[in-house]
Formats: sequence, structure tokens, C-alpha cells
Amino acid sequence: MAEQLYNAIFVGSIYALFAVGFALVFSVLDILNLAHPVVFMLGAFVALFCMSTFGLPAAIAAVAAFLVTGLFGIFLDRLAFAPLRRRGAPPLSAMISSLGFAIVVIRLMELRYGPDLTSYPAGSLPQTVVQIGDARVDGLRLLIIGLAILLMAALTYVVRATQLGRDIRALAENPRAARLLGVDVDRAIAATFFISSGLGGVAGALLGFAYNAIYPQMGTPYELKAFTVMVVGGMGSLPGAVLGAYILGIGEIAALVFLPAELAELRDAFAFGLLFLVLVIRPRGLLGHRAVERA
Amino acid sequence: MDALGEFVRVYQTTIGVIGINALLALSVWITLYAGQLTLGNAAFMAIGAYGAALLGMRLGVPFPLGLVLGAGLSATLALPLGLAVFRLRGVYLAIATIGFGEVVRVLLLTLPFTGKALGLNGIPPLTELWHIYLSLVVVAYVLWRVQGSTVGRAWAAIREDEIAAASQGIAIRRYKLAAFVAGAALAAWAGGLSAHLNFSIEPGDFGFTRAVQILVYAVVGGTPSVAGPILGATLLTALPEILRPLREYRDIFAGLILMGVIIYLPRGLVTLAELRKTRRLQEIGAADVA
Amino acid sequence: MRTRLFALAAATSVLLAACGGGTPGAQPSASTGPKADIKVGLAISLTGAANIYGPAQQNGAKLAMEQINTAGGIDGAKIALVVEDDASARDQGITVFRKLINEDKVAAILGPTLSGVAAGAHPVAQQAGLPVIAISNTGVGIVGKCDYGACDWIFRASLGEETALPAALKAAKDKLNLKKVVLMFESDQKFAADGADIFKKAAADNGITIARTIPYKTADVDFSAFVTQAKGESPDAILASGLAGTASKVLIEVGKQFPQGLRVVGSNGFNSPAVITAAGAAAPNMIVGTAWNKASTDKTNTDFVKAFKDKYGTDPDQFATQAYTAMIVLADAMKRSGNATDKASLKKALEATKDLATPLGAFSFTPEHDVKQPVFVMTVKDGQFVPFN
Amino acid sequence: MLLECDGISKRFGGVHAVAEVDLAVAPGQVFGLIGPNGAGKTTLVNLISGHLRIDAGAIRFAGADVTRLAPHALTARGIARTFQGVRLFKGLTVLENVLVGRHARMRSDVLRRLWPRGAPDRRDRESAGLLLERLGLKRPQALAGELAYGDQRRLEIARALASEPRLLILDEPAAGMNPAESARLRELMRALVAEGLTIVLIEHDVRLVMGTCERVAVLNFGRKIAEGTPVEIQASPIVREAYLGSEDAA
Repeated sequence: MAEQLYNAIFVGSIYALFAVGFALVFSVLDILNLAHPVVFMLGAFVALFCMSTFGLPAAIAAVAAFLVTGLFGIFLDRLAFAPLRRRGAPPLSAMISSLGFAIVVIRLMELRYGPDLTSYPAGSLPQTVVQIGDARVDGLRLLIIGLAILLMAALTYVVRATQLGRDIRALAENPRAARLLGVDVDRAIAATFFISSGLGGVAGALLGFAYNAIYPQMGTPYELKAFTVMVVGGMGSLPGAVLGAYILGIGEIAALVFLPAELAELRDAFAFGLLFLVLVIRPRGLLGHRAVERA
Repeated sequence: MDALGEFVRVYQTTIGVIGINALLALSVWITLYAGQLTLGNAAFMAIGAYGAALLGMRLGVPFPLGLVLGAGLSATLALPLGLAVFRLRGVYLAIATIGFGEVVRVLLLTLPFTGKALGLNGIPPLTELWHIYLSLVVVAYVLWRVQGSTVGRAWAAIREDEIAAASQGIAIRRYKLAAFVAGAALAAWAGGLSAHLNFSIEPGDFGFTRAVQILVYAVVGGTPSVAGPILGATLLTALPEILRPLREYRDIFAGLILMGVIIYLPRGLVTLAELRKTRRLQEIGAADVA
Repeated sequence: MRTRLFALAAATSVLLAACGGGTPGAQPSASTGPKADIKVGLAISLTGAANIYGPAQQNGAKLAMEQINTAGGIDGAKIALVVEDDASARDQGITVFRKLINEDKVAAILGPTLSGVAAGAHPVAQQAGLPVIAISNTGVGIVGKCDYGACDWIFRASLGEETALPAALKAAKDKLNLKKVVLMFESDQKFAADGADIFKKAAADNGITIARTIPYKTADVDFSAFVTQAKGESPDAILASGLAGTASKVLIEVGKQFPQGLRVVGSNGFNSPAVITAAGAAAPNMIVGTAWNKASTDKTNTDFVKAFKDKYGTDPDQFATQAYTAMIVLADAMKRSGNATDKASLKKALEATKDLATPLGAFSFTPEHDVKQPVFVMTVKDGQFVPFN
Repeated sequence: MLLECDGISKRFGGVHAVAEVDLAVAPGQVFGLIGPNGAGKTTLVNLISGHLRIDAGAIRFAGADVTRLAPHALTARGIARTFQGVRLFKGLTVLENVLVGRHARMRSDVLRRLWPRGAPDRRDRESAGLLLERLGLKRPQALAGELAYGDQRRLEIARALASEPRLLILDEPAAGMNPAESARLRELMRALVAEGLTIVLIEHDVRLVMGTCERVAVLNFGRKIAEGTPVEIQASPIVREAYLGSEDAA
């Protein structure tokens, strides 16, 4: 049982890292960024490139993944979202634009690296097993859980306590007012995309380390999970996204453990049923604050 | 004429799928026109497809009746769903309907009579091209006429400003629900036609990707008029065939075209037709001056 | 408003005319030699979800075509391969089949890559009365008894799971004395669900108890929980039916949670060099029934592997080998048929294929048009597939 | 009495936005509602028009209890309103806005429109055109969002009148109007009242209120602090105190 809880926390951590970046862009700019899975995948490939071409250690590769995908996020914004923002297009347009962008990048990666699974160079990843009680725990995963929590704490700090964070929050509240208050809106948007994509990229690299199998479509399964996570936690709330991620991770595994074998097939229905219920009963999610427009 | 016959023979599936996608795009257009962003139409399509196919194969229900019953079933399910999500707007509604879609997909993978992951195979191919295009013509005409009616105006008013619309005597909930249910029934109708188009269906055909596709057809085509979704579905469905010579690069071009349309044609592909009109007006103007 | 509707109709017809005029021109018939080429269609997934397999199949079939043409072709006529991508989508697969049949007038078709696409595309060829050889469909209902009715024009060169999985399970049982197993399968994939059913039947036939069935989905991310649950049953082995993407994840988790080692009897999805690389140290746990033993010292096989490596710089995988084999089988039948472009005689000649030497071993078709060939039960050692026994 | 509010209250969180307000509006009256910013005027209007759920109290309209009715049902019974800050359907044309306003008085014409030559709403279009003329709006096919601000205000009034109301609630209709427009608005209100319409006027422009209304109620902190004729209100010390220091008193 303890082992399953550990599994759940690991899954939740990966969901959280993915969803937090996704939620950040949504909360600040109201954009559902369907290219986020692409950023996630690119992170894994950047790490691969660093390790196989330059022989860098995994830790440095992860940092490189953060920086490169962060910059890529700014590029993504300039290309796919900025033109729409300038003319005040509805959020739906941004969603479709990012979808087109994602198709292009995934296909380019498939043409370059092949659609098949790729692995990190042998021996480049730490392999330790930690014995906790009678449970054997993969050291790498423990490290990843720790890193995920650390990164989310850092994000919380940046958003809550720095000038940049205040600018981003002002932007999220009301872009026009933010501009009037002297916030450098363009810089805040760029920062939002840098942080969001950087986190997504690190998540991809870490996940790549954990499974040692990366491929161009690897981010796609997380998209629907991220929706669920955001809705359950509360759209536009970063702590909500983290909470939602762990709830989903634990819920999925609890459904696996406690459902009788004949109903095991219904496990996913529980996740999405949960999503649906939350929306109907409490549309703003557990920690959210604005789902239903007021009069 | 011979060349045309040949063309139709080769591309009859593509032509059929274009018509079905146009119907699907119109199904989501109805809700968009009423200001609701739904991503549940793939699930309603699935209900229509499985409904029509199962009724025909297991119970021997005639094809047209199967279509009607599939659409009816879908509408019946849409009613309570619409009531449940009625308060949600924008992206929240979209995500709630995604949740519904996934639940439907998981059920199709689980229920004893849906063939699970294997789907339904050996569905008799009863759908003729004229079924699809007759449906499309009728639906397009009806929607075009509805646009100028009290109902169409009420939907547009709700889309523009729900609060103000309520003050004009529009029963918001009833009209939103009507749009939602009509969209669900139409999507199911298209689903029933598609199930009988080519032998087999499986749950994977009706997932998130499909839901997004349907929405993309409508939005890329342009939502202001009925023509937009039809145009969008036609072009985007034909695109893989048109881009076939590009071989492994065709996805890239499809993606770029998607971005290009969204960024440079704010009102969708129908803007192209309008542009041509204005240019002609300018030419006439120029002639006057000369 | 009315003008808009007309504009739309006009635009649509222009568009249709455009693809009508454009597509045939864009696909010029391959070079015409002194004797008219015999066109063979290859309908595969170069893009879309199954784009892992299509390119390998294309390489295999092309290599075979070149070898046949260099050796004099079919009575002096060259084979021209017409390759079309179905984008892993059924609708496109159907269109591709129609195009190959009506526009390119091919003599036979190889493909499509996915069983789901085949379910829609094969009936088109069946209706037109054109021989088809399935080169990678391993599911149920491809040949013999088909859901869409008669399918006597369809042949299969790929070893079905109905044959491969029981063989692998039997070999594992004989050697490891299996009594209790856990079955894991990718429940939203048609092909994997087929495999699970076959596993269940094979287990019953061999007197093996399936203690628990654990379904998972393609989109599942982490497999630790599934394997932990399997561990709770303390099984003698795990049976796993899934695609390549999830196969390595299953193996990695089993490697982690069973440090003393636990055998995984896998479906065709496990049968890929990429899975070996991704699974790393955990790969040797795998047992899989395959259509092909790369290490086979049979000369037909070693020649093929060498020629493939010389041409493409990489080792062939099973998909490439099966596509290559299907092409060889087709050419052989064409030579024997007397008239390669006569569909009925080609079908007859295919049916008469008997113990043809191929990289897969001696190749024949059963009366149901299914492949009859040796089955190789393999495991992994030093990063290579090696015979299990 | 046409409209009677009996002790109606509304709370947001812990704050009493409207507290036990009684109102009685007689038919054919222009009834003024004034008060400093945040006094609860708009909340009161939202309660009467059904956009907010009432916490306590009752509303009667033309003798019937309408406390829990939805906005569209109230419109059908004859209550129309405009919004503080215009809420037009900006993407629809001027004419369409007015036609939407007539929604409560039109029967669904979907089925009749399916006949290709059917134009079942011709009469509605004509009367909408007359309304536009009366309000001095000249471009029926222009998009509402493209109109100048003053025109938008008048279009909103036209839209409200299209539902043939018995009670018209105007929420700060003169905001943003120049003196000439404001004067024309006063003319219009007089003419409408002469035709039998009852008007509740919420306004900051005290001069407009005093010049037009027969009775005036004053709200402050959600409570009604005074009611009477314009003259009485102007003389009331309580009202003066409430407005003291407030620019609105000017």
C-alpha cells in the first residue's frame, strides 16, 4: 500500500509539473496552450542532445532543458499568440493557432529523430535504489519528486514575492489596468511564457529520465490530464493545479487499487467523471475563484 | 464526364467524409452561434454512430430509422447534460464537455455490447453520397433560414450579451439548451451516416482529437455564416489529399495553413470570399473615377 | 446571404475540380520501360500514429522490388511500386486503396499498416476483386473469417497473434513451469485487446491461471502502480499485450519492482529493437513469439540482412522483413501466374505458394490465405533478440 | 400601484447592498431613484428586473407577485430596462437589436421561415423601423458597436421600448449625453408618459431627476432614507447630509 502511495505521489508530481506551466499561461492570458505538450517533449530532447552530443551530466542537461524550452516558449508566443493578441482575437483562436504550431513542431521532430522511442546514452542516468522499510524505492524517482516540489515552491515564490510576480499577477487581473499602472506588459508576458515553458521542458526531461524512452508524441497524453488537473484544482489557480495534480494521481491509483477487477476498465471514467462532477457542482474548482461570470 | 465519374469513384470516401465533416462542423456551429464553446460533439457523434450501427446490426432496424433513433438518443442525453453545464461558459464549458466525451469513450471501451476496443466491424455500407449531401443541403438551408428568425436572433443575442438578452424576454436557459440539443442531434446524425459509410467504427475514432477537429473546421471556416463551417470542413478534409504530393511534409503544411488562417483571416476562410467581393467593388469604383 | 451560399457552392466545385485535375498529374506513372511496368500498390502509414512502422515497410518493399527488377523482373517486365500514405487513418486508407485500384490500376496491393485501417480498406479491394497481401496486420479477422463478409482476395504475410502468442506462452510454460500469471493489456487498442483475448484462451489451453487482468490505456503515463498491483498476486510471469510505446514502460517497471527478475511474455508490440533499447537492463525479461529470427543463419535471411544494411545503413526490423517477404511472395506468384496483371490468375498463383524460401523461413499460404511459416520464440540477450530455447 | 416593493433585501457576503426597501410606483408616473455612488441603486434595479435573486421581501407588479420570476418572464409581463453603461448586442445591426427587443412580443417564426419566400416578421420590422425613427437613429443596418456613444444610449432605449413595456427602468440614461441630448431625452420621457408608460429613472443628474420626476426616492447604504416630491427631497436635511461632500450633489 505504501508503495502504491509512493507511485501516486510520483505520478502526481509529474502531472503537477506539467499542469502548473499550462495553468500559468491560462491564468495570466486566458490561453489554452495546446503546444504545451510540444514544449514538454522538446525538454526531453534538449536533455538528450546535451547528454549524447556534449556528454554533459543529467543535472546540467535538465538546466539546459529549462533554459532552452523557456526561450522556445517566448518564440512560441511571438509566433502563435502575439499576432492574435494584438488584434484582440478570442481565446479560441489562440487555442487553434497553438494546435497548428504543435502539429508542425511534432512533425519536424519526427522527421529529424524518427517517431520511434529514443533512449538516453547508457550509464548517463543515476541508478540507485533506496530501501524504505520493506519498500524498494527508485532513487531517481525520489529525486524527481523532490525536484518537482522544489520547482513549484520556487514558482510560488516568484509569483508571490518578486516584482516580476507582481507584474504577472497584475497582468492576469487586468491587462489594461496593468499597463496603466506602469507594468511592462510585454516583459511580463514573455516572462510568463519563459517560466511556463521552462517548467514544461524540465518536466519533460525529468520524465524522460524516469522512463528512459522519449519520442515526439510523448507529451500528448498529458494534455487531457492537465485539463482535468486544472479544473479540479480551480482554473487560474497555481496552488489549485498542484493540488489537482496530486488528487488526480492519487485518485487514478486508488481507482486501480480499490476497484474490483471486473470494473478496472472504468478507471478512466472515474477521472473524467470527477472532472465533470467538479465542474457541475463547484465550477470554480477547489481553489479557483472565477468560473461563472457574474452579472 | 468520364473523368468526373472516375474522380468520384476514387475519391468517394473523401467526398463522403467532407460532407459528414461539414455536418459536424455545422453541429458545433449551432452552439457557437449561441455563444457556447462545446467540445462534446465527438461524443454525440459516437452515440449516433454506435446507435445507428448497433440498431441496424443487432436488431435489424432499418437504416433511416436507425439514424433517427441515434439522433434522438443523442438529443435525449444532451438534455440533462445541457442542464448540468448550463451555467458554464467559454473554456469551462469546453472542458466540461471534454470530460463528458472521455466518459463516453471509456464507456464504449467497457460496455459489453459495443465491441470494446475492437469497435464494431462489418457494418453494412448503406450510406450513399446523396444521403450525406441531401442532409447537408437541408441542414444548411434550415440553419441559414433560422439565422434570421426569432430563434436565430435570440441565439445571437445570447452570444453577444447573455444578461442583456435575458432582459429582452429571451428565456436564456431554454434557448441555450435548444442549441445544445440541436447540435447533439445533428452530430449524431452525422455519426450515424459515418458509421454506415465504411464498415467499421472504434472508440478511438471519437476521442479528443476528433472533438478538436470538429471545432477547428467551424472556426477556421468562419463562424459568422453558415457557409463558413462547410467551407472549413471541405478545405481541411480535402487538404491531406490535396497535399498528398508533399508526402511526409504534408502535416507540416497542414499545421502552417491552420496557423495562417487563424492569424491572418480573423473571420475565417469565408473572409476570402468577402475580400474578393470588396475588391470587385473597388474595381467598379475605380472604373467610375476613370 | 443567398449569394454567399452560391459562392460556397462555387468554391466547393472549384476545389473539387482542383484536386481532380491536380492529383493524377501529381502522381505521374512511374518510368515506362520497353515492356509495360507492373504496378504494385504499397499502402502504408508514413505519417500519423503508426508512422513508426510505415517507413520500415517502405524500405523493405523497395529493396525487394529492386532485387526483383535487377534479376530480370517478371518475364522482362519491371515492378513499379506505387507508395501511398494512409496517415494511419481509415478514411484515407480507403481513399488510397480506391486510388490505387481505379487510378493507378495496380496488379496487387500490399498493406495497410494498421488493422483498423485494413478493416475499412480491405473490403474495397475485395469488392474490386484485387489481390491484397496484408504485411503487418496481426489481429483477428484479417483473413479467413472477416466481419465484412467474404474476403477471399485478401492474403496475409504477417504472423497472426493467434499463432504467435500461444506459441510463446507454450514455450515459456514448458521451460519455466508457469502456473499463475497476471495479464496486462492496452485496453483501448484494437490490436492489443485482440492479443489479450488470445492470451486468455491460450492460458486456459495450457492450464495456466490468470490471477488478475489489468487493463491500461495508451495514454497512461506511469506503470509503477500497475506492476505493483501485479506484484500483489506473486505471479510466475506477466503476460502483456500492448504497442511498442507502452511495452518498454511495462518492462522497465517489471525490472525495477522484481529485481530478482520476472519473465514478461509479450505480444507483437514488444517485438521491436526500439523496445530493447528503451528497456535497457530490463529487456532480457521479455519472451516474445515472432515471425522472424534475425540471427537465423539461413542464407536467404543472411543475404537479406546484409543487402538491407548495405542499402540503408541500419538493420532491418520485422516490419521491413515482412514487407520484403510479401513482395518476394507476390513476385513469385506473378511469375507462376503466366499473366501477372490478370487478377484471377494472380490470386490462384498466390494460393499455390508453397515453401518459398524467404527471410522468414519456408513460406506457404494456408487455405484461409493466412501465412504458414515457422514461429520463433525469442528473448533478449546483450541487446539482441536471441532464441528463447 | 403598478410596482410595489415590500421590504426587499439583498446581501453580498456580509454587506447589505439593499436593505428592507419599500417602493410604490403609480401608473403613469416618472419615479426617480437617486443616491450617492454605491448606495445600492443598480442592485435594486437588478432585483426588480430579476437579474439578482432577492433575499427577503416581495415584489408585486400590476397586482401579481413577481418576486421570483426570471428576467425574461418579467419582460413578458411588461418590465423593460436599460443598463448602467450600455449593454447592446454590438455584433448585431441596429435593426436587429430592436428586433431582439421585440422578442417577448413575437411568436417563433422558425417554421414559417422555412418557406423560402416567407418573411413573417415584416410587421415587426416596420414597427422597429418606426421606433428607430422616433429615437432619431438613422442607420438601421450599421453594427450597434459602431455607433457613437449617445446613439448607443438611444438605441438601448429603443430596444427596451420594442418590448412594449408598461414599466420602463432607465439606469442612468443621460450619462455621457450632452445638454441638448439630455433635453431631448426629457422630451421623450414626457411623451412616453403621456402615452401611458410608467418610468423609473435612476440618475446622477439631479437636475434631470428634479425636472422630470413626480416622486423621488433616495437610497443611501442600501436603505431608503427619504421619499417625496422633488421639492420635499431638495429640502430634506437627511438627503443633504447623505450627499454632503459628494460631487453628485452639484
